[in-house]
Amino acid sequence: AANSKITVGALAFTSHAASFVAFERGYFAEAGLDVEFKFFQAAQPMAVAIASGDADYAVTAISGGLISLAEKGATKVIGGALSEEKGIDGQKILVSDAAFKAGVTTPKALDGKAWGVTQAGSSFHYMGAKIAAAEGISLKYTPLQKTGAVIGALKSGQIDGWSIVPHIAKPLAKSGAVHIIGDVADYIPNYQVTTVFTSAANAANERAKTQAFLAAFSKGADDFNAALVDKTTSADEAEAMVKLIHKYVYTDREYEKAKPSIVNGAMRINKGAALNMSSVNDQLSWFKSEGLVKDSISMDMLVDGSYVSTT
Amino acid sequence: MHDAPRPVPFRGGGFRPQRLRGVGVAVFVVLILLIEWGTRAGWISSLTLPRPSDVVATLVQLWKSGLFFQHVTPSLTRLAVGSAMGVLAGVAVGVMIGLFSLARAGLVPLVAALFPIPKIALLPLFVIWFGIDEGSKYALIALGTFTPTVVATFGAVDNVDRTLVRMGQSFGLRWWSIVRKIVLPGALPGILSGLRISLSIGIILLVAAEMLGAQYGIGAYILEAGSLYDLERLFAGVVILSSLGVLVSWLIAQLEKRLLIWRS
Amino acid sequence: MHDAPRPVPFRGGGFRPQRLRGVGVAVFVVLILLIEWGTRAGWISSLTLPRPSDVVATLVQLWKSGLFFQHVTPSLTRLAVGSAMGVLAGVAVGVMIGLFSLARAGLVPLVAALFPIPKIALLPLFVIWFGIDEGSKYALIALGTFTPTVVATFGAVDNVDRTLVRMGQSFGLRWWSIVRKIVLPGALPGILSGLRISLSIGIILLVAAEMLGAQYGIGAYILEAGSLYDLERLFAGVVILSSLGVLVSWLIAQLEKRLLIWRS
Amino acid sequence: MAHPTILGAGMDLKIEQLSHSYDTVNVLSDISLQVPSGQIMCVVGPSGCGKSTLLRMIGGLERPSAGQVLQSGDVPPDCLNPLTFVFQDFALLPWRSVAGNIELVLEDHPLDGAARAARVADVLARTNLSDFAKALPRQLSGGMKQRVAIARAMAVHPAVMLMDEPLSALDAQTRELLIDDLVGLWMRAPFTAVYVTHNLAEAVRLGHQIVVLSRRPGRVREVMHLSTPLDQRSMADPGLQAAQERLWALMRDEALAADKELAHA
Amino acid sequence: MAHPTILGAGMDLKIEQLSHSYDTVNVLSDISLQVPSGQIMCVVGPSGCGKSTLLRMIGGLERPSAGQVLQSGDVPPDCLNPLTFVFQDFALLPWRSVAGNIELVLEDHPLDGAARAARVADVLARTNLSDFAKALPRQLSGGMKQRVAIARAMAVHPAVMLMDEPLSALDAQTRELLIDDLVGLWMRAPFTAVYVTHNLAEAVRLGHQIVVLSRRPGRVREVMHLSTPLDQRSMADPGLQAAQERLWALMRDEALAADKELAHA
Ligand SMILES: Nc1ncnc2c1ncn2[C@@H]1O[C@H](COP(=O)(O)OP(=O)(O)OP(=O)(O)O)[C@@H](O)[C@H]1O
Ligand SMILES: Nc1ncnc2c1ncn2[C@@H]1O[C@H](COP(=O)(O)OP(=O)(O)OP(=O)(O)O)[C@@H](O)[C@H]1O
Ligand SMILES: [Mg+2]
Ligand SMILES: [Mg+2]
Repeated sequence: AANSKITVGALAFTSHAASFVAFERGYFAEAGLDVEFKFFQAAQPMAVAIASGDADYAVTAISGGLISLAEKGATKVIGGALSEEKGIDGQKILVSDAAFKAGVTTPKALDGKAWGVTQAGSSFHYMGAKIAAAEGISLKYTPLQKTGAVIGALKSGQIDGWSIVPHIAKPLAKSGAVHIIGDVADYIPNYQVTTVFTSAANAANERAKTQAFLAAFSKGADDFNAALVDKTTSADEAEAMVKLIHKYVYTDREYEKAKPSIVNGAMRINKGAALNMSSVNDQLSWFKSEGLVKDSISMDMLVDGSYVSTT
Repeated sequence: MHDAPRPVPFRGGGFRPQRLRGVGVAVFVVLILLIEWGTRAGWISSLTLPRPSDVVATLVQLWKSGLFFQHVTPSLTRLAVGSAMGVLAGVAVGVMIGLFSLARAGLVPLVAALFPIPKIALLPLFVIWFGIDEGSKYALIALGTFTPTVVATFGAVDNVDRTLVRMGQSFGLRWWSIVRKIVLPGALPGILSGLRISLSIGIILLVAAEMLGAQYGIGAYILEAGSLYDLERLFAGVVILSSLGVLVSWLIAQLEKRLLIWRS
Repeated sequence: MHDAPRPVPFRGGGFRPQRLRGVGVAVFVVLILLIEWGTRAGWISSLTLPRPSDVVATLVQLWKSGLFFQHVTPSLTRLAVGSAMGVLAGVAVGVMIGLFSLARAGLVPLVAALFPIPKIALLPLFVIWFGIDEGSKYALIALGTFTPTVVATFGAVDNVDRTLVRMGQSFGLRWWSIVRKIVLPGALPGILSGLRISLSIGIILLVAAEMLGAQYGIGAYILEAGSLYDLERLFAGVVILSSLGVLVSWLIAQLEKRLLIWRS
Repeated sequence: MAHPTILGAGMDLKIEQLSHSYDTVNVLSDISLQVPSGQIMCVVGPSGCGKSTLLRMIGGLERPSAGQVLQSGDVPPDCLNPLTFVFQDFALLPWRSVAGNIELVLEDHPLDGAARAARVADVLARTNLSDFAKALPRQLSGGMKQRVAIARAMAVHPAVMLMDEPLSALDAQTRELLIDDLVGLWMRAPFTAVYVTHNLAEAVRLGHQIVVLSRRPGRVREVMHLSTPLDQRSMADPGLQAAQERLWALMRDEALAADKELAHA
Repeated sequence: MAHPTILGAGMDLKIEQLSHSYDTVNVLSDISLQVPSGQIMCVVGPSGCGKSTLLRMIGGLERPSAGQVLQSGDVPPDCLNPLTFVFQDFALLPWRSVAGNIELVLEDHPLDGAARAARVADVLARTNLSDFAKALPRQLSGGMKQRVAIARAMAVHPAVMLMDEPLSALDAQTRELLIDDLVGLWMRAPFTAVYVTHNLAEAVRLGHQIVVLSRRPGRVREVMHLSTPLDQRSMADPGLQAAQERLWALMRDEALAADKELAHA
């Protein structure tokens, strides 16, 4: 696959760092891929863009939209990216100050409270549902479309609870407007948060290109994990990594201000883009049980497991 | 060299649209059948359009499960309350602008500046101002219907025949009598045709209004379907909104027939 | 008992809006000063409204950094291309509806059904149909401007004085001459005033269009500011859109002055 | 039911050195006239010479730039609106029935319901409109609409009727019919009127005095007095024909010039 | 430049047992008439009796339900539109200048630019409009607009002019002026015309024959022939006065009845 042009969809989040690293350090070029990034505001349009052929590869959470598109034969999950892992700072459960003062200090106390989600079938919805199931409580899901709106609603006490990646959760908690009352990892162990996916056509017909992409992506992930997750590299290397990521993430902030957010936001990206099939299966079952996607969809339709190691 | 008498050739007619009943329905039917065929035969991919029969099935399902009313009722309430607020305020402000030079000079530029502001852009603010519940939804629809109503109303007041006003003055009618008995009834046709536009905008804004914190409502239903890329439900919702628009416009036509029998 | 001669009392006047220059500007200035004072004094919380001076500073900053044009140029391009497509198609279809009974019977119900469909609801579909790049943005704005243009155009064609058409026929003018020299110029005022509405809607739709995969553009700028709850930038963007709306409406007024000097 | 009082009893109008300009356009210049009670004064003049403006000033709808309009004599107690207009385009409210249009001008006055209904019925009877009380204006021909407007004017028992080309929106035959009606009304109860018209035939049929205005700025060029009683004037009366020819000779050139004038583009 | 041909040379019109209904409304019933070449036929009748409908049928703008309109005789070769209308409301394109409005009706014919310009200049000169060639309709008074419309009609060198109340939108004085113009034009080059009007004075001034229609459904009640040459007819001519009085006597009751008719609500 020499000099194939590909378009990679991305969000300007630290969780997409593996692609940025692979691009900046030339891993994509070495693999013969001429990569162009296409940035999105949210995960959902990215899935649609893969289906429409506007993007070739992307990394994002499994959403109802992604599954529906897979059911229509448009997209395939081909690998795993971000995972929850015990011991590494993962997604946090937040409550508003008002709810906290009213006694919601544990996830169990969220019973009957308003839980913020962007859209039905988003990962926030899944997390809320899993927490509720584990605690035996019920939540009122409030769709707010954008993470910004969820943050606004949480800060002003118009919703009670939410879950979000640590680099957003921690600064919010520090400001005192919200409180962290738990970890998502406690409720959804080995949660496969984000996956690598592509169009069904790419997965079936462009094997070489897809493999090249995954290989370069994994190399980027390894660098990232070493520098910021496992912290096995020198401080200089970590610094260089943060600088590299800062080119894409928090670009509107000065480096000094952006650095802590980037460092805090570092969660493990699976080695070799390995995919946690049982987590994916659990997510799919949940979507089906909620009636968000058609019952007829199977794991085979959603996942092409032939590219990476699966567990 | 007198020719034989011959009839005068006909050269009139045309340029007067005839009513052709049934063609409208036929176009819809043909279009739907075409899409049905295309989606079944496969030359319209399932990513592009849903199968019309599936959309109908979804609608039937929605109706049977009782969810139809669960979605339509809050939407109608929001539309009714929001546009009632917007239209009433709009008519009041429009009449003021029509009657008082000071109101006109002060408010017209403000309304003109307000008009091209996209309401979705203000959603985050509305949440802070009016909360995440019904308040912000009413406010959004009210704001969206307010500006077109103002523009239509003051245009209608301006268009009231000034000789009727002079007539009122020449008979020594009081200012308030002139406003009530001449200006307002005279502006009614313009206000009603403005209402048509305002309510259409209100319906369109339902989706924007239900972006924030609405679990039920046609807009919320459509948004959810969109985020799940569930085309059947998306189109079912669009069909409902579209029918709502046609219904509202029919209702206004009835209202016009009632209130404006005096028009020739 | 003849009384002494006395002047006839005056009872006319009024009901004719006077132009009061400066009041419009004054209202804006007072409003802005009030908000400035309120935000400084603290009785308007910083969550509710940004400080106007900060908004101005943001605008200045935007200008100086050159980002202003980076955002405005793509938006203007989208508005121009999209609404050119929508308006041209709309005028063509509107004229057809105005001239041909069959087109009227078939297309009017279709347009009426299309009108109340909220364009944001169709965003996911537009990506599939037109791609995520400029295509879907043009298409969205084109669709949004299409329906109001159709309605305005066929209304304008209907309102062309039929005695002028009969005159053309009575002089044996060809059908196409009548359309070109009588119907189209006669419909022009109505089409232009429809253009005003269509372009306002086009501006409003910029935000919706730039919801999808736009890095630059006023709509994208506003959306980003909204999601970060950055009120200064949100209002800066809104001010730009609002000015754009006022500008477009002024341009159409100029166009009307040029093209319609023949109106009394 | 007979009309309760003789219309117009006792009110004279005097126009003193009246001039008027709109911005820079001088419209009327130094007009002095007298309208004796119980007589009809016709005002004729070329287009745009300020006839309507003059009438609006007499009726208090506009303020003259200079000069004044004086009324003297007392107004009968049942007169609700001493100076009452009849307009060229009828000025009927299209959303009110014939009776409703007449009631409109009574509603702001302290009349009880019975008195109001009696007045409406009275004027409808006098203008032969009783059968049309419930009709809407859009159902009426132009002639009938103007009859309703005349009935409305009479309902307030005016001291002076101010009529601005009341027949010029009607077709020629209806005009004939309405002239007869007006003559009939005046014969039964003489009213004071200022009657603006373009139509010289109308002027010689209805005017006790005929005021000829010059082109803009309108000045009084001539005041012609006609003594033939109104009911004895007929279309073919040679005296009136001669008067009409004389008026036309006076005005022809000015009418031509007014016609050829280009509106300020 | 003199006009190239005598207008209307050689074309006669014959209306044979013409009847017409709109849906259920019977408008015209069994009309038979003849319009000899070079003469003006005036049609009078009460409102709504179908005069305009009749004229539209003569001009081929509407198809009669029964009967036919026949033309005989040859059309001069430079005649571009044998049957040419002049409308009550002028029907000028407001966005074209006076000259542009006249050019409009020449543009669809194979005339070269010079011939077209010559025709425009010719008719403008004959109607004294040469100074107004560049004016827009909105700048003109009503009388001037109708002169432009007449010039436009003459530009196609019509065989027959069909005039539907051409003067009734004008004020009385302008009407007088235009009657004089029309008489002048006819005297210099006699044209054939069917002239519909409400105005009996106009009819006796312009008609060689005057057709009186009854109320709807319009039937021919009388055809009056006048032999006084057009240029010798004056406002005060006793013979014409008598003719006018006779017409009015014929029509008065029907005019009254037509006036009182309620429009179908
Ligand atoms: N409100 C106004 N402002 C400015 N000019 C006016 C106004 N009203 C009338 N005029 C001008 O004043 C002149 C006299 O107008 P007016 O209507 O009194 O004439 P008129 O004699 O009634 O004309 P007509 O015979 O056409 O009715 C005209 O030139 C008109 O353009
Ligand atoms: N297109 C039409 N459809 C139905 N009815 C019509 C139509 N045109 C005219 N009429 C009716 O036919 C009758 C005659 O109309 P027409 O205009 O020929 O009368 P007219 O003699 O010219 O009247 P006027 O004196 O008012 O000009 C009227 O009652 C009118 O309402
Ligand atoms: Mg006047
Ligand atoms: Mg007619």
